This record gives sequence, C-alpha cells and structure tokens, in this order.
Amino acid sequence: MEKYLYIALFAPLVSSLFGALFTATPKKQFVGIIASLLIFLAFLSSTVLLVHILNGGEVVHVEMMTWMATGDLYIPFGFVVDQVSVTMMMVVTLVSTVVHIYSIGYMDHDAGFNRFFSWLSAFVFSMMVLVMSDNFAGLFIGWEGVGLCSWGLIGFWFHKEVATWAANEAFIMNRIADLGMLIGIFLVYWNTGTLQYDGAFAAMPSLDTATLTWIGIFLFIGAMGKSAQFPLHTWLADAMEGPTPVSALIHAATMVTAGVYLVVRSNELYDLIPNVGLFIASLGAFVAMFAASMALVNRDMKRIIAYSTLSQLGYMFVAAGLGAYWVALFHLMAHAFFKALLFLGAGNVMHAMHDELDPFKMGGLKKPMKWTFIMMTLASVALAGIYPFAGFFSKDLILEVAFVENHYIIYTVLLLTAGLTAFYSFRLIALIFHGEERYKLFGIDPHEAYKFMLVGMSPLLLLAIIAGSFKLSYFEMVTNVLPELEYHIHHPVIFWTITIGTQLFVIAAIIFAYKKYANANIKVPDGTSAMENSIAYKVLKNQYYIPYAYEEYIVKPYRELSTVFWQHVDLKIVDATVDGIANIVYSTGEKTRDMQSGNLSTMLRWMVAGTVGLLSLAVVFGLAVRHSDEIVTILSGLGV
Amino acid sequence: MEIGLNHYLVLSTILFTIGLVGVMRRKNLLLLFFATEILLNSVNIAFAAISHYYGDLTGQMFAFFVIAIAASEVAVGLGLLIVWFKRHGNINLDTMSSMRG
Amino acid sequence: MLDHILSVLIFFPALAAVFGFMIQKESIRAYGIIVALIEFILSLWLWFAFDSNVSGMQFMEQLPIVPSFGINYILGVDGVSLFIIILAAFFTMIGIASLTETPNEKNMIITLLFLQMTMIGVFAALDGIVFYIFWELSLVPMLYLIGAWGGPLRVYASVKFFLYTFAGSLVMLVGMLFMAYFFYQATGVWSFAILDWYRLILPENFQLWLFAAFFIGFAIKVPMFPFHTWLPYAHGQAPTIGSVILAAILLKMGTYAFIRFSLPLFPDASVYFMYPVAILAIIMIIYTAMVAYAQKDIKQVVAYSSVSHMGVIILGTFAMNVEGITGSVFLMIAHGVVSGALFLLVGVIYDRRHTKMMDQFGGIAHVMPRYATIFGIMMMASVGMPLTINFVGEFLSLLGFYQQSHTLTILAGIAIIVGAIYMLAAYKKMFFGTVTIEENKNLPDVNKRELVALIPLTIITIWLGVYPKPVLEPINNSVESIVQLMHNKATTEEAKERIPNLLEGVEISRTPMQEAN
Amino acid sequence: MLEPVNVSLESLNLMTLAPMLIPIIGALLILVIDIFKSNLDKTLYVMLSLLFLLMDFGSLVDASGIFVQDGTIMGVFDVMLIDGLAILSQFIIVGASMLFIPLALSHDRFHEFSYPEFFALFLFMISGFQFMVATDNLILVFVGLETSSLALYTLIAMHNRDKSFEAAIKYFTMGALAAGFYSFGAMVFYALTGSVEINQIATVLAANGYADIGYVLVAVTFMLASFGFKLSIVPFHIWAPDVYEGSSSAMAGYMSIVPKIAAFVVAMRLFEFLIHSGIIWLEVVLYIFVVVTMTAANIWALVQSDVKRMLAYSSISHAGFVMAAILIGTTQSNSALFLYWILFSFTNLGSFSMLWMSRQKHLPVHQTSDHSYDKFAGMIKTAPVAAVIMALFMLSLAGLPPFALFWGKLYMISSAVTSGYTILALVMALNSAIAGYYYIKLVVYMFMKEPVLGNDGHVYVSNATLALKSIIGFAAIGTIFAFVAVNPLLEFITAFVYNSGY
Amino acid sequence: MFEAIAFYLFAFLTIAMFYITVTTSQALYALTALAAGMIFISAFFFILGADFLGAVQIIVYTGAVMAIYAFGMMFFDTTRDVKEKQGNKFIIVGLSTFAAILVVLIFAVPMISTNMTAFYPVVEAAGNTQNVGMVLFTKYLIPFEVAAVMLLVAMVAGIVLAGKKMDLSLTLMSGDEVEEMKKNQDKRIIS
Repeated sequence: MEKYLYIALFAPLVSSLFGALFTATPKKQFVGIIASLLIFLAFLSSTVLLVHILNGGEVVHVEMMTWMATGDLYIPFGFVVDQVSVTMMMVVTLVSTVVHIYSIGYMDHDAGFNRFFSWLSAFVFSMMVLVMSDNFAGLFIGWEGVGLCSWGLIGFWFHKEVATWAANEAFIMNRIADLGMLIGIFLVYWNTGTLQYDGAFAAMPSLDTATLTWIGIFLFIGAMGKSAQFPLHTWLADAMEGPTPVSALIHAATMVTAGVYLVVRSNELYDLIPNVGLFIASLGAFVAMFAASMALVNRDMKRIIAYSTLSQLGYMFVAAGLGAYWVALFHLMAHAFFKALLFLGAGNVMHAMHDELDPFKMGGLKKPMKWTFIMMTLASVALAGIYPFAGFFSKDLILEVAFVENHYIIYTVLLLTAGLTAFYSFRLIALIFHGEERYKLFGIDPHEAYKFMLVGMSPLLLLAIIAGSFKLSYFEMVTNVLPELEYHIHHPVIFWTITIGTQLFVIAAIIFAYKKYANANIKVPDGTSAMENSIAYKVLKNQYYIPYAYEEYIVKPYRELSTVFWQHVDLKIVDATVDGIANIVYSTGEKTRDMQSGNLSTMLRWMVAGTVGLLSLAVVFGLAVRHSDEIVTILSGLGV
Repeated sequence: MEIGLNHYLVLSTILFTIGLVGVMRRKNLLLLFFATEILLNSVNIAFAAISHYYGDLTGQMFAFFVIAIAASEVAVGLGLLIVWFKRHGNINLDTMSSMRG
Repeated sequence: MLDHILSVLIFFPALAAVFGFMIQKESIRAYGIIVALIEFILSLWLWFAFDSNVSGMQFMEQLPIVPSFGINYILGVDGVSLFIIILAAFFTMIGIASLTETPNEKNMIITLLFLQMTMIGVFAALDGIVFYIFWELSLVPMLYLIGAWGGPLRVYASVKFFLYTFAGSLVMLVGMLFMAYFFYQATGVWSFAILDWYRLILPENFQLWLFAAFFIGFAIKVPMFPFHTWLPYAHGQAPTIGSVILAAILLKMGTYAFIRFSLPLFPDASVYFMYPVAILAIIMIIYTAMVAYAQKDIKQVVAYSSVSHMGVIILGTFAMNVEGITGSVFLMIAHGVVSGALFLLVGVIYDRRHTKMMDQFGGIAHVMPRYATIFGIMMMASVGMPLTINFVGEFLSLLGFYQQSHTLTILAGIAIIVGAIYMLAAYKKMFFGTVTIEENKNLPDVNKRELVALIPLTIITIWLGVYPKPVLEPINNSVESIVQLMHNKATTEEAKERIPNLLEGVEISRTPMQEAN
Repeated sequence: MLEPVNVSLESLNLMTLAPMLIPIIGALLILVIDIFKSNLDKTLYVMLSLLFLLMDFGSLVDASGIFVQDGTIMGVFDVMLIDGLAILSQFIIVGASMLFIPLALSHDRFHEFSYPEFFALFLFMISGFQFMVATDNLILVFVGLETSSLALYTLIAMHNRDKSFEAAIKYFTMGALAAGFYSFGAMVFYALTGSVEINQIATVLAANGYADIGYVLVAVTFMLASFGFKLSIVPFHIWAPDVYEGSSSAMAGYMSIVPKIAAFVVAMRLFEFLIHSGIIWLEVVLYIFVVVTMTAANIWALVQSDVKRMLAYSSISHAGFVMAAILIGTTQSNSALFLYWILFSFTNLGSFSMLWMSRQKHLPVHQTSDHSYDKFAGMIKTAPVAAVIMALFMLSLAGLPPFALFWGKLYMISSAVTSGYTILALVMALNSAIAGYYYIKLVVYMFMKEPVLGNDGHVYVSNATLALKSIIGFAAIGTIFAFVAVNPLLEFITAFVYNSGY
Repeated sequence: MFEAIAFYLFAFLTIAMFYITVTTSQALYALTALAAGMIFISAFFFILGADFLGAVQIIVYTGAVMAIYAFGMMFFDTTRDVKEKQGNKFIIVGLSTFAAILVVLIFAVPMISTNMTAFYPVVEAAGNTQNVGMVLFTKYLIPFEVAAVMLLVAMVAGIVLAGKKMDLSLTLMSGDEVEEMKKNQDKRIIS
C-alpha cells in the first residue's frame, strides 16, 4: 500500500516540477496533458487506498524521513492514510483531476499556460501533504504550501493590479491565522512533548482544561484563516480575481475546507473542550447567515458563488463544532463536488461572455450553453439541498444535528440560511440562463465550452447527484476514527415535519427567485431603483463595509505608522542620538581649540593657571587635613 | 624678633610670584627672560636659607647648580633671540603666533 | 594537515592575498576565484572530517602568544561554529565569482581574502584575545570595502560602521579583561582561554556587569535595536559584495558571540536579562519590519529585514533551551544564505539599472522571469515558508522561546505577518504590474555569472529546508552540551529551573496558561 | 681644618657611569673632528653617532646583566642609581635614538644636518636624559634635564625656518618656567626633609608621618607642574602642538618619545611613593589629569587639519593614557608603562618617519601646511605600499589588534582593571574609540578619496632614501609582528621593574 | 637683631628691584634693577653664611649674565621703550597674588617636623668655601661634571644659533640652490 501512498503524494509534485521546467517557454499543450495524467494517477492510487480502507484494511502509516530533530523535538515526514485522510485525498485528487483537465481548455489561450499547471499541481501536492501528514508540523507545511500556491494562483495574472493585491491580501490574512496555528502547535509541543497526532491526542486528556482550551482556540484561529471565517473572510471574495479553475479547486473544493479538516482531525481535542466547540458552531452559523446575506445582492457571478462557499463552510463548522465530525466531513465532500461543478460552469459562462461577470448582463444563455445550463442548475439544486441530491443528505443532516443537540437558535439560523442559499443560487441561475438575452446589447456571441471540458466536468455532476447515496458506507468507514454519533430524530412526526418543512421552504425560495429574476423585464441595474438605494442593500453590497473598515482602520494606519517609524523615530531619534553624541564631541573640540591661541603669553598664563589651580586644591586639602577634626565636628553639627 | 626659616621661605615665595608676574606680562622676550632669572634666584635664597638653618650643605649645592643652569639658559635663550631677531627685526612675542588651534 | 586545518583555513587566504599583490591586474579575478574555491573545499573537508557525534571542540590547536599573561592562540570548532565557517568560505567564493566589473578589482579581491581570514578567525578562535583580534580586524577590510566602492555617502557610512563597532567592542574588551582577572583571582593563573572561563562560576552581580559589558559589544555588532542605525547606512552604501558578506557573515559574529560567551559564561545573568533582551529583540522584529515596509529602496528593505530576522535569532538564543539555541544557530546559517542571496539579487538589478528605488521598476517579472522566480523563492524563504531553510530556524527559535514566555513569543510571532507584509509589498512593487518605464522594457535576464552564484544558494535554501538533519544534528549536539553547562553553572534558583537539565531529560513544563495572557 | 677623605675606587662603581659617558665621548670626538677637518659629509657623523649609540646600547646590556646578578647598584657617592627603571628607560632612550639618527640621511638637505654640532648636541642630549633617569638625586635630575632640554631647544631651532624658531622659543620659554617650578618644588622638598634624594625624602617624610602635609602638597604641586610640562599633561601640554608642528617631523617623532620616557621615570620615582603613602589628594589630581589629558587631547586631535599636528595631540593623549600607570602604581601598571612605551616608540617613530619621508621643501598651492590631510588624499592609488604602511601605523596607534600598540593598551587597561580602577579602564577604552576617529580619518583620506590634481605620488617619497625606507620598514615590521615580541618583553620588563621595587 | 634689620632691608630692596624689573617699560631700568636685585640676593647669601655662593652669585650674574644681557640689549636695540600691549591685566595680577597668598598661607606656619638630620653637615671648623669644595668634589662630583657638559652644550648652542651659518637656510632652499652654494664653497676652499 505504501507505494500507492507515495504515488498519490508525489505524482502532483512531479507534475509541478515538470511544469516548472517550461515556465519560461511559450505554451506547451503536453504540459497540461501530462499534468492531468499525473494527477489522475494520484487519484487512482488514492482510490486504491480508499478501497483498501473500505475493506477494513489497517491504516497505512509511513515515516519517510526525519525533518527536524533537536533536543526532545522530533518531527518526521510522516504520512498516514486513515479513514479521514483518505476521504480528503479522494476529494482533492478527484476535483483536481477534473480541474486540471478543465484547465487545459480554459487556459487554452493564456501565455502562462505552463506556469499555471506547475502552480496548480504544486497546490495539489501541498494539499496532499496537508491531509496526509501524521503530525502538526507536516500539516503546517501543507497549510503554508497551499497558502503559497493560492498566492501564486490568485495573482496568476500578475499584470492586473487588483489580482496581485488580492493575492497579497489572501497571503497576509492567512499569515495572521497561521500565527495562531503556530502558537497552537507550540502549545501542543510544550504540553504533550510531541507533535505526532496520535501521541499528542493521547496525552491531551491528562492536561488541564485551560491549556486545552487555549490549544483549541489557537488551532481554530488557524482554521479560521484558511476557511475564511469571520473576521478573516474578506480575502476569499477578492480571491476570485484568480482564474476560475483556481476558484473551483482552491477556493471552493479543497483549500478553504482545510480548516474544517483540521477541526475534524483534532476531534479528540475538541471533544474535551465542548465550550470551544459551541463557539465554533455559533461562529459557523453566524458566518453561514452572514455570507449568504452578502450573496443576495452581489452582482459578480464568482463572488456570489464564493459567498455561498463561505456560508457552506459555516455549515461545516456548525457540524464540527457540535461534535458531528463525520457530518462535517461528509458535507465537505459533497460540497466540494457540487461547488466545484458550479464554479467550472461559471467558468464556461465567463469564457462565453468574454470574462463578463455581471449576471445582469447575461440572461437567456440556456440556448447557446445547454450543457452548462444543465450542470449549473443541477449543482444549484444540490447546493439548495433538494432531495435526492447530495446537498440534501449532507446539509439537512447538519440541520438535524443542530436540532438534536437542542441548539435551536443555530437551527433556525441555518434553516433561514438554507432558504437564502436557495434564493441566491437560483437568482444567479435565473439571471444567467433565463429571461431576455441581454448579452446581445453588448454584442457578445456566446458559445459552449469545449466538449472535453464538459466531459471532464461530468464526474462532478454525477457525484453532485448521487453522493448522498454513499452516506451509509461512508458512515461505516469514518466512524472508525471519528466519534460514532447517530443523529436521528426519533420522533417520526417531528422528523417528517422538519424535513418536509425544510424542503418546502427551500423550494419556495427557489420559486421566488425564479419569479423575481427569470421574467423578461430584467434590466441591467443602473443604481436608480428604490431597492438599490435602500440602506440594507448598500450595506450588503459593500459587504457590511468590512473591507472598507480594514482598509481605513488597519491598512492605512499601518502604512502611516511605518513611515513615522522610519522618518521620525529611526532617523530623527535613534540615529540622531548617535550622530548627536559624535557631534557634541566634535563641536567641543571646535569650540575649545582656541585655548591653543599660539600666543606665548597666553600659553605661559595657562601653565601658571594650572599650577595655581593645583595650589588651591592643595591648600583646600591641606587645611582640610589640618583641621579635619573640626570639620568633622562641624559636619556632625550640620547632621551630615 | 628672630628671623626664622619661614621668613625666608615667604620672601622667596614673594619673589617667585614677582617672577611669575613678569613671565606672564612681559611681551618683550628679553625682559621675559629676566623674569625667569628672578624665578630661579628667588628659589636660591630659600635654598641658602634652608641650608643655613639645617646646617646642611646640600642647599648651597643646589643653589650653585641653579646658578649654573640659569647662566646656560641665558646663553641658549639669547642665541634663539638673536636668530629670531635676525629674521624679524623684533623680539616681541606677539609676532610669533603662526601656529595655533 | 588535519591537526592544523583551522590555521590553514584562517591563514591560507591571507597568505594568498599577500601573494595577490604580485599578480597582474587583469588576472587577479581568476586567482581570487581559485583561492576562494580551494578555501571552500578545505572547509568542506573540515565538515567531512568533523565528527558530529562529539559535542565538544574539535581540531583544537594551541600555541602560546603571551603565556605570561595567559594569551594563547587556541582554535577549535564545534557544531555551532562549523557551519558558519563553511558559510563564510562559501560566500567569499560566490562573492568573488559573481563579482561584476569594478574599478581596481585587484584591491577589492585582496581585501576580500583578508576579510575572509578575519571572519573564519573569529569563528574558530577559542581564546578571548584571539577572538577579539579577529573581531576587530574584520572591521578594517569592511571599512575599505564600503568606503572605497560604496555609494555617495560611503565615507560617512563606513566610518560610522567602524567607530560604532569599535567603540562597542572596546567595552567588550574591558569585560574580557575583567573576566581574565576574575579567573586569575580564582585560580592564580592568567588565562583568556574560553574553555577555561567556562569552568569559572561567578557570583551573580559580577555576572550582571560582565554580561552588560559583553552585551554592548555584541549588540552593536548584531545589530540590536537601538544600536542598529549603522546597518542601513552600511548596507545602503556598500557595494553588493560588501552587503552580501556583511549580512551573511559579519552580523552573525554578534549572535555567535552571544552563544559562545554570554550564555555559557553568565548563565544567571542571561536568565536575569532574558526579558529585557527578549523585549529588545521583539522591538527589533516588529519595529524594523515596519520600517522596512516604509522603505523606497529595495536594498534598504532587505537591510532592515535582516535586522528583523536577527531579532528572531536573538530570541532563539535567549530561549536557553536546546530547541531555541539550535534554532537560532540554524537561523544564522539560514539568514546568511537567504539575505546574502537577496543582496546578490538586488545587486543584479542594480547592475542593470543603477538604481535601487522600487518605483523605478514594476512588471519586471515580464522581462526577467528567471530573475523573478529566484527572487520569489528567496523572498518566500525570507518570509519563512516551510520547506525553505529559514522556516526551520524560525520555527525552532520561536518554539524554543515559547517555553520561556508565551506572551512574548506571540508578539515575536508577529514576525511572520509583518515579514510577509513588507516582502510581498516590495515584490509586488518590483515585479508585478505592467512595465511602465522605458529602460525596463528590455532588461536582460540573469546571466550565467549571476546564476553561478544564485543557483547554489537556491539549492541550499530548498535542500536544507527539506532535509536540515546533516546541519541540525552537529549543532544540536554542541548546543546540548552548552545548555547542560549552563544548567550546571547556574547558581540562582530561577536560572536552575529556566535552563533545562538534559541529563534527566526535560520534564514537560505544565505552566498554567493564565500567564500566557 | 677638614681632614682629607679617602675613597676607594671600588666603592665608586665608576662603571655605572659608562652608559652616560659613551655618548659624551662621542660628542666630544665629533666636535674635535670638526675642529680639525670642517665640512665633512653628514653621513660620517650619522654613522659615528650610530656607532657610539651602539656602544652605549652594549654597555646597557652589560649593565642589565649586572643588575640581573646583584640588583640595584648605587655609584659614585650614591649619586648614580642603576636600577631596573634606569636600565629599561635607557634602553628605550638609546634604542629610539638609534632609530632616529638615520633619519638625518634624508634625500633633501635640511639645515640642521649640515652641522656636525647637531650630532654632538644630539649625543649630549642623550647623555643628559640618561643621567636624568639614572639617579634619584634631584640635583642631578635637574642638571641632566636642563642639559638635554637646552640641547633639544637648539636642535629644534637648527631646522632653521620661522616655524622652527618659533617652536624653539616657545619651548624654551616655557621650559624655563618649568625649570623654575621644578627648583621651587625641589626647594620645598628640601625644606621639608633636608635632603634632595628621593628615597631619603621618602624615608624622612614617612618618619614624620607627613606632618606638614601642606608643605608636601605645595612641593608636589610644583613638581607636578614641571613634570606635567615635560609629559605634556593638560593644561601644561600647551607647548606640545606648536613645538611638534614647528620642528621637523623626525625631531617631532623623537620628542614624542624620548624626553617623555625620561620624565616618566623620574615622575615614577617621585610620585609613586607619595601615592602609596596614601595622599588622596595626589591620587585625585592624577586621576583628573589622566582623564582630562586623554579626553581633551583626543577631542582636539579630532578637529586638526594637519596630520603632524593631529599626531602631536594624539601623542599628548597617549601620554595621558600612560600617566594612568603612575596613578595606578602597581608593578603591572609600571611594566605596562614600559611595554606601552616601547611599542609606542616603534609605531610613532614609524608614522613620523612617514611624514618625514613625504616632506617637501616647497608646498604645492593647494596645501596650507606641510602635511595637511588632503595631501594624503588618494594615496592608495598613487603610492599603494606607502599608503598601506601609513595605514598600518595609524591602525596601530588606534590600538587595533594585533598591531603593536594594542598589546600596550591591553596590558595597561588590564592593570587598571586589576587594581579596581573600573571607571578609568572604561574611560581609557572609550578614549581609544574617540581616537579611532582621527586615525581612521587619515586612512579614509588615503584609501577613499581621489588624489588632488597634479599629485603623482612622488610627493610621498620626495624625501626618501634607503635609510629612511629601511627605518620605516623596520618600524612596520616591528608594528606588525609585535605579538611575537610581547611575551619576552613583558617578562623582561616585569622582572626589572619588580626587582627595582616598583 | 642686626640680622633682622638686614633681612628686612634687603628683602625690601630685592622685592623693589625685581618689582621694577618686571613692571618698568624701560628696558634699561629693568636691566639695572635686575642686576641690583642679584647683588642684594648675594647679600642674603652672605647673611646666611654661604660666602662662596654669594661670590659666585655676584660673579656669575652681575658679571656674566648681566654682561650678556647688556650685549643682547644693544644688539636688539631695546634701549628705547618697549611698548607692550597687555591683554587682561586681571588674570595676571589675580593669578599671581592668589598664588602668593596661597603659598604664603602655607609657609607662614612653621613646620611641625623640625628634627632635621643634616646629611652633609657644615663643618664649623672649616670655612664655607672649603666645606662647599669638599661636598662638591665628593658627593656632587657627577652633577658638577654634568653641569660642565651642560655649559658646553650651552656654549655650542649659543655659537651655532648666533653663528653666521644660520643666515641662509638650507631648509628653505630648493635642491639645486643647495648644490649651487656647495660649489661656491668648494671654490672658496680651493682658492
């Protein structure tokens, strides 16, 4: 089995390096093909591993070599394939294979074709390291690696100012979270003496809760960064500046879910600190709602999907926070499929519309782009969680979890969010594919994407539809490592009412969306309509003014403060002091050098003066000695 | 009123100070050298006095050598003065401050 | 040969430099490269012959200089100094190899060879005075390098560099004399041998004073805030090769000296001053990082960034446990490689455009993709990306210090954020966007000579990031012995419990997290 | 009637006179030769003097051998005192003179060297210094001092240009004043103790328990003044810069070394017992003197624009540095003094000889004084070897290891440390840092500036001859490889100083 | 009694003379005053029984030194008034009076330790000259000889400095000028 593990791990690396060889050269088709093949190879081997695990084979655990070893610290390059990581591996390799194939078409005309594949494979590699590592340090490697790759891919079109800006923003925001993660790791090390999952988690029950809480919090801060949880969420929307396949792979399917994976991975820790879990859940619920609300009014196709991703991540964290780790993981998987599909579809649309992103400028695309239309619609249905699509099984499960755990507030929030989700996804669908063919105004003549791209997307489509059916076998598998909790509402009446109620609610939302946006008289908004001028709309449109606030109250002050430090503190104070001392010495010399007047009389007088000075000292001292006892009495009289 | 050693010491001190005054205020080098002579002579008195009061000859010896020294200083000093005078035609020390600072 | 390999390493370049005077101007470069190459090979041989399981000194040499005053020519290496020596040899080599056309090249190369002697001498010396000799001597070639080949402010910069360091090290000298005197009082013999001093346990108040005296000397060299202001000038004015060697090797003298002198000699004082020093280090990290962000001159950015990184090294040093000190030593090497490479890269662009102002560039990645790639790798390394050489050092240093103080470490950890900020900003300014300025439209990409220098550095950066073991292991052994020594010498209670006792293995400290916040 | 005294020759130890007599004989010989055959070439006289100095040196070696055997010797009615200090200082005096005298063989002809008398006076001067250090009788000290001083004034004046006359006259006049101070001080000591021999004075004062402290202090004051003059201690240093600048570089270099070591020895003899007898006043005053002299002189040296004048101030500050040895007054410090001075004489003679070698008869237009800084601008380009050597001397003066002076500084500061003068040690250290600036300034000019127009490096060797070059080479080698010599020197010196009870 | 009178008289005279010497603007007065002062000083020597010293004083000073000075004055032609513009008078007077007061302050009080042992006692039997001679040629033989050397030095110095050869300075001449001069000298020697 080990060799499959290594193949799964290193095939992407090989692909990346191979691509790197051609970065400087013009586009080479075969680079993309070979890359896709290698990733596919990784996918195959992961499948083998999955089968192995499914058949109850024991966990594959290898230790490649030592990385750092000093003092008592011992960090190997160790990899483990257990039920959790194999799931992630499947998701990652599968989605990335699809995306690779898709990209061959998507990046067809791009000068940086080779570079793109190099980066993309590099990302896959880092992601594999992240999920397969058997210790926190290895996790951190992958963690930073995906951050690096996302930086490179968001800023892929580095001639675009906004793209590079977004890239840096993403990187730095992640860095902030990574600090938390790092601290968490330190805590783990100094308290458990190891960074290996098994060792660390084994030692944890014996630690006092305070420490555990801190560990949990710091680790979760790391998760918040990668999974773009509030308040570190702004980068995700901006990250949409990257090429769409990137958004599909990194900012929908895999990287952003790393946070969830971390929480799931450290379930043994979070089981010990339910409070933190509850916090995570509440934050997740909040983010779900919060992101969905921003998606409602947005006019950027990709950003809408990004926000939906964000809100789905919220769902996952709710599950994870409430201890339903397997549910979280399940939703993660399902979500990966339909969300990636959604993005890729969006990519097709973009291509067709020459990178136009505003759905209001589209409409009626279902004729020219039939397949894309079908795929995106189904994906949205899945996202909305309509039976029997994947979303239903994963998402409604989370609702149930919330309900069963008696967190009714969270439950209601999630329920509402489900409705919003349905609404904005179908708002998008409606605007893009139905109604007037507004794009004609802009003289665009859309065309369907390459066949092989559509074919490549088909597996996702398939999974988006049927993923739910794996539920049981999946449950069997992961509960070997994750806490085995059946979430079932035993009272059938309640069960059916809430299930069906949810379904109805969602469908209602969908219908509403269609009513509102699928009709013929949709115009491109020009900022005149009453709705657009309403406060709520503005607030949502400006993402609650959070990016603005960050810019105003963090970025700007930081820049100014740095300038002050340099111009005033460093040059005017620190350095000036040093030079000041030197200058004082020098100027003293300049001032006193006239003592050497060169006139003989003056010189003689100096000598005599010196002597007289000495004399006076001598006399004072002499008298002091002669009358020492008197002086002593006087002083004592003075009370000295 | 008995004349003690201290009288002589005080006297010599006073003379010495007069010498100092001369050294400090004279601008004419020749007259400045006079002042230096005074310094040495004033000390000589003290030496002689001490040697008298201690009945010890060392003081006289010292005075003797001081005289010799004074004499030879005169020779060198005048030599220098002559050279300077040949070049500049004066022996006013205010004229010699080409080096300063 | 092997018994005297250190002497050979030290004096071979000097001798070669003396012969260099005879050599005709045009041919000097080849000569320099060859000499440096031989030196480097010798240093590699040293590594090869080095027994990494021995924690103590190796290849010791001893020769009396002033026996009646206890001054002897004692040399030796352990894991701590070994790699810095190799690094010095390496950088001199690639420095000379990548040297661009300069006016009177001959003087420069001869100077470089002399500089190499002093650098290796500092790290190989095991006698206080010998150490001091090389320490001071190293100023002179550097003074000349900066002053003769530097920018418009070169004289000011070089003199400032010289005097500042000189003043500091004189205070240190007084400290050394005191140390020797105390040793004399204790044993009745004069000795400046460091290993002798290790055996001396001083009362705490003496330690405090001596620590302060040594500290001034070292802190100025490092340079620690607020003694750092000579560095930007020195870097800003120095020629590429000058800044490369300054950043890569000379700065390490200070941190190395902390490990070689301050910690083992004054364990109690080190513990006593741990917090002040750590706070200074943190100020260095954050403050200089922000200053770096404000810079307009890419070279200044790198210069300030190296101050910031030195802060992490200091922090790791004063973690006073194996993880931290090992990390800081490793980070010395890492920072040497990375900052050296960055300065080389700055030099590359400077040779083409004769400006270092970032607003003069933009979109360079379009015209110089290879350059951009290497720069990117080095930038990421300096930002501390895992699997690059820097990460190992920074991770260990911070990890180590975390045991001593949680809050401070969290503050220090901000390094990874602010570091990313200024580095990415600078990179964005220079490489991203579209080429606007005409001169930049057709800049030639990195040429062979530059690659000769840059490729090896890149390889090292990745290799030691992925597989640091060969370097980490010897360092670790030596550091363990140092820490043990400190623990044994420590007199105060606090020191005893802050410095781990390795013989009975570290007990996992269960410090309640309340003190973390 | 006085009964005749009969003294046995053995009791006189006439050999104690040998070292002083040799140069006197030489001087007389030179005078006689000149009488019989005038205008012989200077080379003859140079070599003659060198010869006699060599003999002198030999006799000193002999004397030191005797000293090693049977310690301190008194001679000729106990006027002569041959102890370790005397021998060491004479070694320095004669050795430095031997280094100096070949400098007369300059390429250009300068006035003084055309006189045979120059060399005669030179030898007389040396003997004067030797008498000065080889006795503890204040009278002989005085006479020796005056002999040498008078000769020195003349030698300076004989350079025969306005500045040198001015220098000589200034030096002379202040010297006369100092002589007055000296005699006054001696008088008071005599009044106190009825003796003019230092060890007698010491014993008597101790016997009286320093009852008349007032008198003692007056005496010490005047002595301090006169020796302060000789040692150029601020504020009695005031003559030094002008005299150095006025006299020829060679002479200036000589003055910075030989007269001072002689004065140091006497000061050591005179003040140490006072310090040890716990006169806090003296300790305080000396402390002030040392610190002020070091610092002030350094600060003034910073602002000089002429290298020779800068060196003048620097040697003042060095003197202050060494004065600390007398303040500390331990065996270590005293031997540090000698060590320092030997190393200093190498370096300083070297650097002054460099100036001497670059002495032009007529100043170029851009140059205001003989050795202005910008004269040396860009020296590395035009005369690299010379520049390197000059830089070497400068760095050595700055106390940069491992060059000569570093070891002196090291040992001196160490002696301060050992006897608990921590602050003093720090002050010394920091002063070396300040001093670093002006030494480096010259290096900066030589290595980092562009040569002034029309300066084709010939300037730096305009006065060069084989003799000068070899002297400089000798000094340079001595400066570089000092670390080899330090240990033997140190052992030798320490033994001598210790055995003569200091 | 007589001694006291003599002391005060001569003290007054010397002080007066020397005061004139340092203050008068007439060089001639100064010279004469100095000479007179010297003689009065020798009077002290006689009072104190140092006859030999007194004699030497008179001979050396009023004989030799004064003669030289007189010669010098003629040479420098300073017989006319020398006008000396003074800088800050206060410094001079202040310093000197201060110094005087200080020292007098100390010297006014007699020494406590008066148990002096004369190391070279005056032999009452012999005259002062013999005594002096005895000490001078035993104990102080060496200083005496050195003093002789010193006088020789002074003489040589005087001759050299005052000599004609100083008139033209080789130092200031350029190299070829020197050569030129040399040739002429040789010619003079030959002819």
